[in-house]
Amino acid sequence: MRVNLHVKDRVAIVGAGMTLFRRRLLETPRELAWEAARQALNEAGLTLRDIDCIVTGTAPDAFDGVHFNGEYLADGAGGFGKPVSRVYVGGGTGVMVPIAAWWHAASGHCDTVLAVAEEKMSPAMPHPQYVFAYIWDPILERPLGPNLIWIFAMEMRRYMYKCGAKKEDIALVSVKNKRNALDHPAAQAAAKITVEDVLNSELLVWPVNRLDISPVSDGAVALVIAREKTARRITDSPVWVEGVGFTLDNTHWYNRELAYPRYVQYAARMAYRMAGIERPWKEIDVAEPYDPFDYKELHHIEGLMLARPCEAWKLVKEGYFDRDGELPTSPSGGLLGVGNPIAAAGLMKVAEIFWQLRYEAGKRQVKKPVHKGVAQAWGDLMQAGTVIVLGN
Amino acid sequence: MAKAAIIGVGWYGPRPTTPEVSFREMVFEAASRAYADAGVDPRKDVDAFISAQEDFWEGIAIADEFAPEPVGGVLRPTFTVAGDGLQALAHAVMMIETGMFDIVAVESHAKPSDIATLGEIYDLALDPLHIRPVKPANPLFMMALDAQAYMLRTGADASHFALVSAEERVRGLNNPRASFAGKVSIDEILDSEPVMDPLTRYDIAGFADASVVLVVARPDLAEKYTSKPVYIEGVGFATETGTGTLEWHTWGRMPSMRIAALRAYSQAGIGDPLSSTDFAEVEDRASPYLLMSLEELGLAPEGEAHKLYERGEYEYDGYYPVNPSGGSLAMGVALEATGLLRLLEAVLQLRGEAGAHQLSDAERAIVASWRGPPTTTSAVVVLSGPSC
Amino acid sequence: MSWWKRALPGDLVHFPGSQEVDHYLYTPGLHGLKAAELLKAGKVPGMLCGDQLILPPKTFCPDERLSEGEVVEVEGPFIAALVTVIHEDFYGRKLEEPQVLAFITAQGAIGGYIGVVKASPGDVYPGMRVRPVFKPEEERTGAITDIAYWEPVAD
Amino acid sequence: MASEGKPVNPPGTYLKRQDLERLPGLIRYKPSVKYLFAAGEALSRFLKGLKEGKILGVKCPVCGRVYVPPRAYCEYCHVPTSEWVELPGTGVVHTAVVSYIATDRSRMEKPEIVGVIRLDAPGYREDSYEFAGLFHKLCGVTPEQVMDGSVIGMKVKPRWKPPEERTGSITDIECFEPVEGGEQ
Repeated sequence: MRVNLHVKDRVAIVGAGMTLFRRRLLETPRELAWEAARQALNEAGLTLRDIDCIVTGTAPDAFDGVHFNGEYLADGAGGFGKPVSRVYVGGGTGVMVPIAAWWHAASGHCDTVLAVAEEKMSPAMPHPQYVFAYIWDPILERPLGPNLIWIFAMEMRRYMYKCGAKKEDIALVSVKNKRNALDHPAAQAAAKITVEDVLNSELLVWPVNRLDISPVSDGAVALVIAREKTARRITDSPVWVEGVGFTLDNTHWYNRELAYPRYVQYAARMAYRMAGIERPWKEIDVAEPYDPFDYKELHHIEGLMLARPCEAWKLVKEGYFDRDGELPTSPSGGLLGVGNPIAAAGLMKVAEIFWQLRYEAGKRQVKKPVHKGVAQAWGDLMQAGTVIVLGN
Repeated sequence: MAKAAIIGVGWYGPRPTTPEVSFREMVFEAASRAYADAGVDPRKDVDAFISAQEDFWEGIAIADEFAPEPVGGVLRPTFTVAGDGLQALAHAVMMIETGMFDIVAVESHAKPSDIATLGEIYDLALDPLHIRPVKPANPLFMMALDAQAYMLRTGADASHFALVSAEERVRGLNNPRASFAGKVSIDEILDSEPVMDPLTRYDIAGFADASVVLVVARPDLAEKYTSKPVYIEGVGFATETGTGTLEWHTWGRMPSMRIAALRAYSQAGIGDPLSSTDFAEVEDRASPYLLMSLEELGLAPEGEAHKLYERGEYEYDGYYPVNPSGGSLAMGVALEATGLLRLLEAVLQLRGEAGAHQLSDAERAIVASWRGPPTTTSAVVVLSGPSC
Repeated sequence: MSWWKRALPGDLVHFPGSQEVDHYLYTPGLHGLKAAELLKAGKVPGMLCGDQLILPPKTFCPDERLSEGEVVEVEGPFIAALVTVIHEDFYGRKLEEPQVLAFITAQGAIGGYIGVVKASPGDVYPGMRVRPVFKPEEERTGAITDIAYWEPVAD
Repeated sequence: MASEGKPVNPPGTYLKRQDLERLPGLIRYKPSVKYLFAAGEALSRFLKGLKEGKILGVKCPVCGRVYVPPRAYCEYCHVPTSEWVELPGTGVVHTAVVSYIATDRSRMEKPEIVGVIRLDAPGYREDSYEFAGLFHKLCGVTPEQVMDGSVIGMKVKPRWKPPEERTGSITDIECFEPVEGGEQ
């Protein structure tokens, strides 16, 4: 990858807002976008008049049950007579949204950008799992009657085999994240649980039990992003977008090794290079790796090069990734604890790093001083990696 | 100062049906041609890849899963814009302007022939609370309401729409990519069965399968790759309001196109588009939108487009040719690839490669697209050719 | 593009697929809950953003603060500002009976309702006055479909 | 209290399942979203091969990779693929899991074992990361073998449906089953 480090303009996040994450919300998808957008604007002390462009994210459309879902949400995200576009890379969308917002601003096309991610999974009946059947290849995979969880389970099984991790080692991630979420005011699945609770919860697809998985959620998150000069006018504590990276691997996930997410590593390398980070395991102070499943956090910690391949599960045991640990991961509570409205969940992670770097996370604030943080999301058929590095 | 340059184009189709290829194979063919045209190796030279597509068009939830392989974007920065291809192009321009990307590939494709319930998918685009439950008998009704509002505002009548439809469909006979072209008279159109008053089936474009791939580069690198770069001087896009508030749309107008055009013109340093550009490819998935586009783009004075059109000002050899390709009425609507198909036509004109419908004077052009009912998003690009 | 292409008749497969769920349940949203009370009472809901009446209510106003609107009853008069007669469906099949579909607004309002007007296609024109005809009270659910149709009002 | 922390009072109105069903103004909608996907040249030939009891792959002329399932192009070299090859069908299990739930998340009466099979591809330039392979069901192995890990690396072969029942679908292979005496 050729990456020119001389980016024209520095870009910062100056405000964030979000709705509750819940299994079923009364609000329509566009109302969710509206509530999050309004919160972010209020936090930044701005109105729509101050916003030049809007980037939205949501995926897949069959959850909300609306074709052209981006168009449907546009007005909720403040898109009245403005440049609005929607980007998506499946579950990676949440972090792709601020990445696209970054180039809206860094290119000089827009001074301020409202970045909004929304997902409403609950309209799909009788169960949102239905929709996940359609992420599979229509000719080669759907005839086998797959369930979304199969794919994760297969990856987790491979990780366990390659790395020697056991179910109880991996369950520790769920315990940690659900505990962290107890301090998150928007959290849906916060809980004080034990490894035994995870192992004794309903067995879905061995090795995956119900408490290994994040819940089905509705919700929206929004950020306000601005170019340097404007950002400094808006706030004394802008949080800089220092690096962005994104990568898509091939569609044929069963033609490659599943134990290591090279697509996350490629995306991370791109983002670190732009941010001038050479030793992420030392330079990153706080991380929000994508955790729709507990083993996924480990997988992604390794992909982000915050731990060596096959070592993340050992470090979890030592409390290395706890909120008061060496390198806190998912201090928000992550998808496992806060909830997983697909696109919005990824943006929630970016919002968490923003709040952490502003020391505004309240009880969730990590113990150590923080200068640089990374948020990451992942999606599609185990192929998308999106990474953003922030600094204060 | 150009913002970016198009150094290669490739396409497959457009045709009403393409059973011989999967959508992936179609994209691969278009991509291969584009990379050959630009003289680049996608695996080494291209820094990022953008695909423009929508889940329900593709039949796949999170359809971007299938984006990387055929376009050469495996294990590279690749992502999807849910919008018309011109919006994806706008992202490419912005990415290049950050200074972080030198070459970006833009892809969009459409396979409406794979969709068994296209009409019902259009139903799904209608607001689920206020419009869909009313059960409009044709989900494209927005086109008829816009047409009527345009008539009420300007005094145009159905014969003006018929004139546009006849003109475009005849013009397409010179374009090998125009499957819906043919000789048809205004009277035939006016006498034909109405679909939704005041529109007949001649006034509404058909659907086509197509794939278009562009290779976009930093402007100062363009001449390293090609002797015929086409420069992007300005690009704008805008949304009027969401489809969740379609009822708030200003009927008979396309405010999003005006906003998009003003952004693109200001970047290109254009005051009067009529005197600073030579031709335009504009939105026409229903004939009234061509007239509306002319006004929103500043190519016709307020309320006058139909009169100027009648006078022949926008004919192939008129004062300012509009849609020399025959437009979507002749080529078909290729879902999110529609804007790129029209951009392709403009690029070929600017490079002097348009063949039988080559304009004699084609140095600077405007391309405008709209995503179609019930959306209110438009994108506008200002291009200049190698000789400009 | 591959050298082995040949496409003999019968060689090419078309594979059926779908992207359906059993059904969707769309929640009415914040404004919808309030609008539902009006609809059930046989009244047409609208939204006040400051002094401006906006149809239909959509919770938030198109203003710079994205402020919350107030759901109110709209008494009319209602005007079918734009009217089309639909003769064919999306697939070009002729409808058994043409459908009169209109954009219906109220005096002084921004926006309006998309609604079916029960009238003979020859008798409709843009700008005609219409009024809502509600379903019988016991059949109403608080949804927009509580308005069974709109009908012309003699001038 | 220094600060409660952000976000402050996140909005949202939670509904219980039974309250959802009773909401005034609720809209119920049954979508109709159907397709007829053109499989294209490469997959059409692959599906035809399945009907004949063959697993076909296609080779990249540049890097030598064998693609199963086949594609018309090499995704790493971005060139058209050239030569078709028939694979023996045997392979080893790359990963496997035991599913107790169906597509719609309802519980299955009998658990199903599915996994990834890394296929033997003679002449294939082996790579530790990429390989010819299929996603499919496994039979003749127990959930315990999946759980204790002994299934990974197990040598397997396709169990074909009888020729008259094949339709040119991935399900023409019923499942992959262990090769006799071929464990590890």
